[in-house]
Amino acid sequence: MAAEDARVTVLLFSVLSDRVGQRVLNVSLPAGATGGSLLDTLAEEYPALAAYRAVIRLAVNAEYASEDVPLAAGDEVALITPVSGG
Amino acid sequence: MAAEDARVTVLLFSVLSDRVGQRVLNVSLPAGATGGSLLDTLAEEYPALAAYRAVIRLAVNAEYASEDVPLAAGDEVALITPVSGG
Amino acid sequence: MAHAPFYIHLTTDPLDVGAAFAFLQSPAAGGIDLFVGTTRRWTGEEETARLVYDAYVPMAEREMRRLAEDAAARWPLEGVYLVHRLGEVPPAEASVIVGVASAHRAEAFAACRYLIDTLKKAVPIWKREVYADGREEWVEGATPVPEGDDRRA
Amino acid sequence: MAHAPFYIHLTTDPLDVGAAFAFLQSPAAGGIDLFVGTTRRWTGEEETARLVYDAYVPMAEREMRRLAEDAAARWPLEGVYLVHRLGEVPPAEASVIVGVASAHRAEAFAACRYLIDTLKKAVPIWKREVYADGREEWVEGATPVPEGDDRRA
Repeated sequence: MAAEDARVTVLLFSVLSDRVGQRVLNVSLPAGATGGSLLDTLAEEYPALAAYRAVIRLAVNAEYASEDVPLAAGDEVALITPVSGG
Repeated sequence: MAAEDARVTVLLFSVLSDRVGQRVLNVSLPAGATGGSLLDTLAEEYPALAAYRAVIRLAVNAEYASEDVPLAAGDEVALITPVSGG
Repeated sequence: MAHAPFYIHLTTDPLDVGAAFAFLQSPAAGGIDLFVGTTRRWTGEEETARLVYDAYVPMAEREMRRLAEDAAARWPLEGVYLVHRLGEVPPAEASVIVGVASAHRAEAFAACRYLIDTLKKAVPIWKREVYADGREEWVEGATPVPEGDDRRA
Repeated sequence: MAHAPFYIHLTTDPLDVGAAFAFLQSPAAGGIDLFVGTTRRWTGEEETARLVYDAYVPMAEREMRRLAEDAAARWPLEGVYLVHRLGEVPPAEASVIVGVASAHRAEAFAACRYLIDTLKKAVPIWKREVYADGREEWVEGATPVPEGDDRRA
């Protein structure tokens, strides 16, 4: 791992965790990574995620965030597909 | 009591029963009496009722009725002041 | 439906919100709205010690049943629960429970709101405020509108 | 107020509507509205055996608290109770309770409706339908709208 790499935790729920078969991914990101670049990386590695890319909203450390959010080591990034509570 | 007289039961609630001091009145009515003529009779006998005459609605045998409702022996007539349940 | 769709009652006992929900539970329902009216201690600077309710009981129950039928004719309902307490109701305790079950929440909310609004206008029940300083007065209420008139409006 | 004004919780246990009412009781309240979402067995010809709820728990609780704060800023409320069940919820059982206490009923109804509508759009909770014939699917939901965006709308 390069010194500039940052490890983030990616949380999957609902249909995404079913499709990927995991609820937690540990991902190493290059310096300057954003939420959007993380989604691009994940969509390449997990084709199941690519199909949902357009409807995924990001949350970083349990707060909704836009795709240009910069990511730092230790961040917890959740991939939120359309919610259906209630 | 003349043969044409009809006895009805008049029910009072809330402020009317407080003012009159009774919850039930037994009233003898002449033939052809209506709800309105009953109210006139009662207003003469019980000045406390006269003050509420304008806001009293009648119910005969537990159904709302207009003042021209004809009354018959055995009817139960309730004097309904503005309601405040809930 | 496993149980009767309407529960209409007047009682001097404390009301039970859990029982209201249990009555309304149904596999056909997706949303249940329960409105509970409670005695409020303060109205501006006036302190209420308790409310005391009087009713023309058989007519009130009949009118409440009519309201339930009317609501069920207006909205697709799976159950209606209408219970009013009589006698003394201390602060924070429930005087009325209006509960409605429907497949969807919009109908449950609309019917519940309609029922409490109409109950307050049409059902022969009266409340007396007993204030903390000992004064008492019957609450000036709504001129009763028979629910049938409402229907024609 | 005798108790904290907000109760926010996620749980796999059955929900208790009586406890929700007890939490919201207050001498400052005149009206309490409780909305309870329940599992509906039938949607058209589809028979649901149960719903199964997943959530991003810490974020969901944080968003629910934010919704409660937002509602309390919009309406004069005396208490907010927001509890969502997770895991399996069989037909007729409660998946969510939204309860609001206010001095008057109009505010209680408005805030309760706002809270359930916004919860369904903004809180990271998902439901899976398990049908009687064994098929399962995650329910296509609302694209999450952060409650902060709602506030600016």
